[in-house]
Amino acid sequence: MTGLPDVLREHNLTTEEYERIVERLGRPPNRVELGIFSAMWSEHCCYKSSKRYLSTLPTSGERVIQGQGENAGVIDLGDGIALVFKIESHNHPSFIEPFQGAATGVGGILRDIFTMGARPFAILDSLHFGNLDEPRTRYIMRGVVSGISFYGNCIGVPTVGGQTLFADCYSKIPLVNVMCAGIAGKDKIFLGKASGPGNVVIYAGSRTGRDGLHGATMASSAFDETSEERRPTVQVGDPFAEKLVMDSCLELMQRGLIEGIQDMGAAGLACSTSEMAARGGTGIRIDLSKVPRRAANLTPYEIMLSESQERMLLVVTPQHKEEVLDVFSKWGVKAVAIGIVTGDGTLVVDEGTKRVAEVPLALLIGQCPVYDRPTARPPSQARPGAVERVDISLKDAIEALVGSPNLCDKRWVFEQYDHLIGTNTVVGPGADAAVLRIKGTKKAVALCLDGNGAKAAIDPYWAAVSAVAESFLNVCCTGGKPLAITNCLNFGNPEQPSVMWQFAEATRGLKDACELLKLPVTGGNVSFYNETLGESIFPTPIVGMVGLLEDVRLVVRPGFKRAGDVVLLLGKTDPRLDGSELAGIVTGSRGKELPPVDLEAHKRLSQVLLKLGRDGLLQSAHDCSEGGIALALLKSCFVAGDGSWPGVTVSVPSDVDPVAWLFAESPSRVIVSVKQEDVRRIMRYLERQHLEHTVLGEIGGDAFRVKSGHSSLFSATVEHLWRIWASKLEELLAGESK
Amino acid sequence: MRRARVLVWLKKDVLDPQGRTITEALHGLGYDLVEDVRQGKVFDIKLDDGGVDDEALVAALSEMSRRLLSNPVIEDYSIELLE
Amino acid sequence: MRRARVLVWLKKDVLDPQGRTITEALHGLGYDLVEDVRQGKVFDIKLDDGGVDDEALVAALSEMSRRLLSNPVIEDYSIELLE
Amino acid sequence: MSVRFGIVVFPGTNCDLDTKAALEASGVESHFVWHTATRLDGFECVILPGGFAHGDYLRTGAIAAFSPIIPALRRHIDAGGLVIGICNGFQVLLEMGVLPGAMMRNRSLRFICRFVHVLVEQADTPFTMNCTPGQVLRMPISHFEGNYYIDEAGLKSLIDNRQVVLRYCDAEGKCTPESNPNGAAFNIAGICNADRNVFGLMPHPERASDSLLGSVDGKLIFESIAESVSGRSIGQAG
Ligand SMILES: Nc1ncnc2c1ncn2[C@@H]1O[C@H](COP(=O)(O)OP(=O)(O)O)[C@@H](O)[C@H]1O
Ligand SMILES: [Mg+2]
Repeated sequence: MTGLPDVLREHNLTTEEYERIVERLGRPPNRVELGIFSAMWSEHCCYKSSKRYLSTLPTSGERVIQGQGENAGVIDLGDGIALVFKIESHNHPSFIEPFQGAATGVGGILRDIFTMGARPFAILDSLHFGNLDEPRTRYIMRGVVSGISFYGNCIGVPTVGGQTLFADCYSKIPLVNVMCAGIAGKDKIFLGKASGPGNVVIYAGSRTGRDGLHGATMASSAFDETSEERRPTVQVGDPFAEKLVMDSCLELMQRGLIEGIQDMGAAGLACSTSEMAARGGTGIRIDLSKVPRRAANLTPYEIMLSESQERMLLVVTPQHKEEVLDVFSKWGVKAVAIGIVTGDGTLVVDEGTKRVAEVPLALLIGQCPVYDRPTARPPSQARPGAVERVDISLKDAIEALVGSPNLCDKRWVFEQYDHLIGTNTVVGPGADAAVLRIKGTKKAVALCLDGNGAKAAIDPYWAAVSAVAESFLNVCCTGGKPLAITNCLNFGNPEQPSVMWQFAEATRGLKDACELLKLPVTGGNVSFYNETLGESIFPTPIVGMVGLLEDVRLVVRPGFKRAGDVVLLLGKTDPRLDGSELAGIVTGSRGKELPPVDLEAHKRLSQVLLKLGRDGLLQSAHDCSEGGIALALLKSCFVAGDGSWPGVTVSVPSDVDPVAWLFAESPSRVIVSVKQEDVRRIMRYLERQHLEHTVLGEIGGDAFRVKSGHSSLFSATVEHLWRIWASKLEELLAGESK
Repeated sequence: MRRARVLVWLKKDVLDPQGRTITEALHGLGYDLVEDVRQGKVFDIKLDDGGVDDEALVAALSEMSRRLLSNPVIEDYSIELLE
Repeated sequence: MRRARVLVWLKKDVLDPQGRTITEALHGLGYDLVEDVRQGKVFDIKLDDGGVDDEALVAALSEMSRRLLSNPVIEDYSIELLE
Repeated sequence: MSVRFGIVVFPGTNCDLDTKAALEASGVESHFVWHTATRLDGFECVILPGGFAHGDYLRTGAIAAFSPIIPALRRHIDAGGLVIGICNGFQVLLEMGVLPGAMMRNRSLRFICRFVHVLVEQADTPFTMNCTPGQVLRMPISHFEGNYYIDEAGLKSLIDNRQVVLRYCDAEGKCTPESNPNGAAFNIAGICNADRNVFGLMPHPERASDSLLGSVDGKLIFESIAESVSGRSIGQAG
């Protein structure tokens, strides 16, 4: 017999939390109940450390149909169309089993989207890995990418964008954040509510096994030597099953047969039943003996907490029950009635005639603990200071950055993703933001993911502001008007004051940036405890932005188009290398300060960019971010065509250090190319708008040339640089397969 | 020269969507006598053992199976020396 | 209740890119005693034979293997009754 | 005569909606047929679209090749009706034995999604009659198993009978090893049967049927079929 302390440790509950349960319940919980509390009161499910910060984020806006609190956010795109979107992390499962962890991460976020009544139409992924010199990192990366590829490709949703970054701190725990967006009828949104006492509760999808027991609690504690043993049975993704579940659910919604619906994700049945009843202000009673099973001798505890994939919980009226079951059977999806909605505010779990759990929802959902954890600025961050001069030749700097893992071509990743299925992908991976048209309208949606942990490690506040600002600009570069964000906050152990300080700073940055740019935050996800053996990851806030193009024909792309076009830089360059990729690569340190973002100037730049795009004056637009002007120019050359590379000649102002000027990462800058004949008109407009701008040079030839006055500082064919850029990742990933 | 065979299977409690789908397909073809199918991987390995004894060979094969041929998190393996 | 095992291999003259990659990876890990690896599929099948004799069982299994479990254009199969 | 296409949908098929949309853009009427149907009457052309029928478990196309619809498909073929299998549909036709050869994993052992160029080797099929021989088309591929295998005798007979319809090539139309994305024998991207009424190809013409998406070359294929059936020009190329 194990003692109470062991039981609590196993369930990741504190003594105070346990005492609260006993007191409010009026008796000690039985083991099934304890399991349910453990899952629902885990960090992963109840946001106990983050809630007070998340509640500060702006959530309203004229286009918001559904803000935080549901399975996904919903915004209005006009014409009766709504966009449903959300991001999820699957970091811990991807560490344990990269392929299945990432695959089931995709499966989970897809369910969050179609459960709202939307057909998923795009996936984006933000991936962070350790150093590719380590075999284990290569193994994890290969597994994660093929897992996402396997699931997304099979179910038939295009993966259209994302980011792939590397830093040593992610070698113990990779970050796998997946965002999904779907399209729904504005008045056909379904919610995760169990309404109407007397309604029937239906379980649909795969059978229940022992998969992922304790997944939610695992994602709510750090890894240590004993994690190996606490490892849950790994969940295996079955995208084929999910496609049938998705298609059948969408048909049921189309036919108006559903009252409420939610996927079974983290904490499975325990979470979906109690959350649905709590949102509906009702109660719920289920009978576990009706639950379809895959494994023999499952206990009630295991059935309630299993995280078997590809399962949904539905609430339907008794009149519709048979019709609903018929639709599932046509699609070959297992579905059974397992309970009813009650009016008594209680979650009741029976197994046949035996009662196995009975918990008031007001306690389980309404009174889960919320913490105001201590914060403390880490001493290393107390004294900011600028990066010293970076000593490197222009040629070495260019070649180093073009071939650096963070900046090189990510084709090795995204060519494994079907990014074209759906025949909506107007701009796919490799651009600032992906653009997908909405069939039957003139509109298109722009989507992107952004965030930089290495910068957040220097200053979480300004890194969060930058992530919002940069994704905002990415969307504007395509001609899209930014509408809203979702976000995924990946942090270390919140019980450490320094981590909590990072979290507080990052959310403050998100809040300030979103308020000023008038962006509602319609949802997101927090992933704490990204830590192994006491080593935390960089604080890594990731922003998922969605925007709208009213006329898809006016889409702007990042690639240079035509010899003779003039290249302009919009925005102001502060030639300091603080926080820059170049400083990181050359000196091993990005310094202790980030360039701040002037959000007012940022807004002005975005408005100018959108106006130029609407007037059809932009041949190309690409924002300046990691790698500064140099990399932005090169990427516009690299992605220009299919096997042909236009050159460009640029002039560096005579009064600056060329390396610092070309590689500084000051925010709020965009490189555009325009037709010769439009230059004067555009310049006049920019002057009227008081927007700082520089003529950089002209497209032509086949080389990337940098001049200062009449002297040439650098010249190489674009094709030569492209080869370094395009082959780097494949080279780094070569080697034994595990 | 020796030959060895390594079989790799999903662990018992891990979902095997392939096996399930194949079972259903066989039923669809009328093979009702089939109760269940599990699909695994098999590797036939030619070895130049340089005179090592069986025990050492199996040890090497176990190591390969653990490190490369199987994924110990979700799979089990078994080894057989063929000749 | 009976159990049978079906092994499916690429035909000898069909290039097996997976086997080659695994051989190279094993060499990369230092297992120089490995000369060659071929990867195949294995199916373990539980059967409710309803008292049919072995010959009939093997006949049924051959038919399943030919029709579904293997693709005769590129693959060969073999059958083993396990118990 | 109005042309009607049937689009067969297996559980796991996922290019059915895209295919229908592309046909609509070419002015062709089409209808979905669920795999449990047993008749294909009234369709001049039947499309087996791309996707992952039955999850591609076991082997691509293997389980779909035994669907209830398959006998009707064979009757349609025997009666001279047209059939086009795109990507997964091509794999199903190979598993059915209607087209020779088999699909193996891509040489790189990775899934590949990208635009490629293919050379039209045969323009005298109902599927390519609007192309010119030697024309280079740009269309996307998106598959894990597109590495076409056939033994030497089989390949010779394909070539002799002019059944190799599309081959992977570079932008200039040269069929080089570098322009072969998946290791397919003889750079084969698409073949037809000896009677020239069944066509299988790995590239996705439905994804190259709108200039907004980067290519309209795929329309040539749908319009060829429609025209060869109806004997008149429909839709607008380009
Ligand atoms: N970083 C965040 N910013 C804003 N809202 C968040 C954030 N993290 C989580 N939320 C919101 O909290 C709620 C619960 O999220 P979550 O438990 O991840 O949803 P589920 O697991 O059901 O998909 C959601 O409405 C989600 O949008
Ligand atoms: Mg959810």
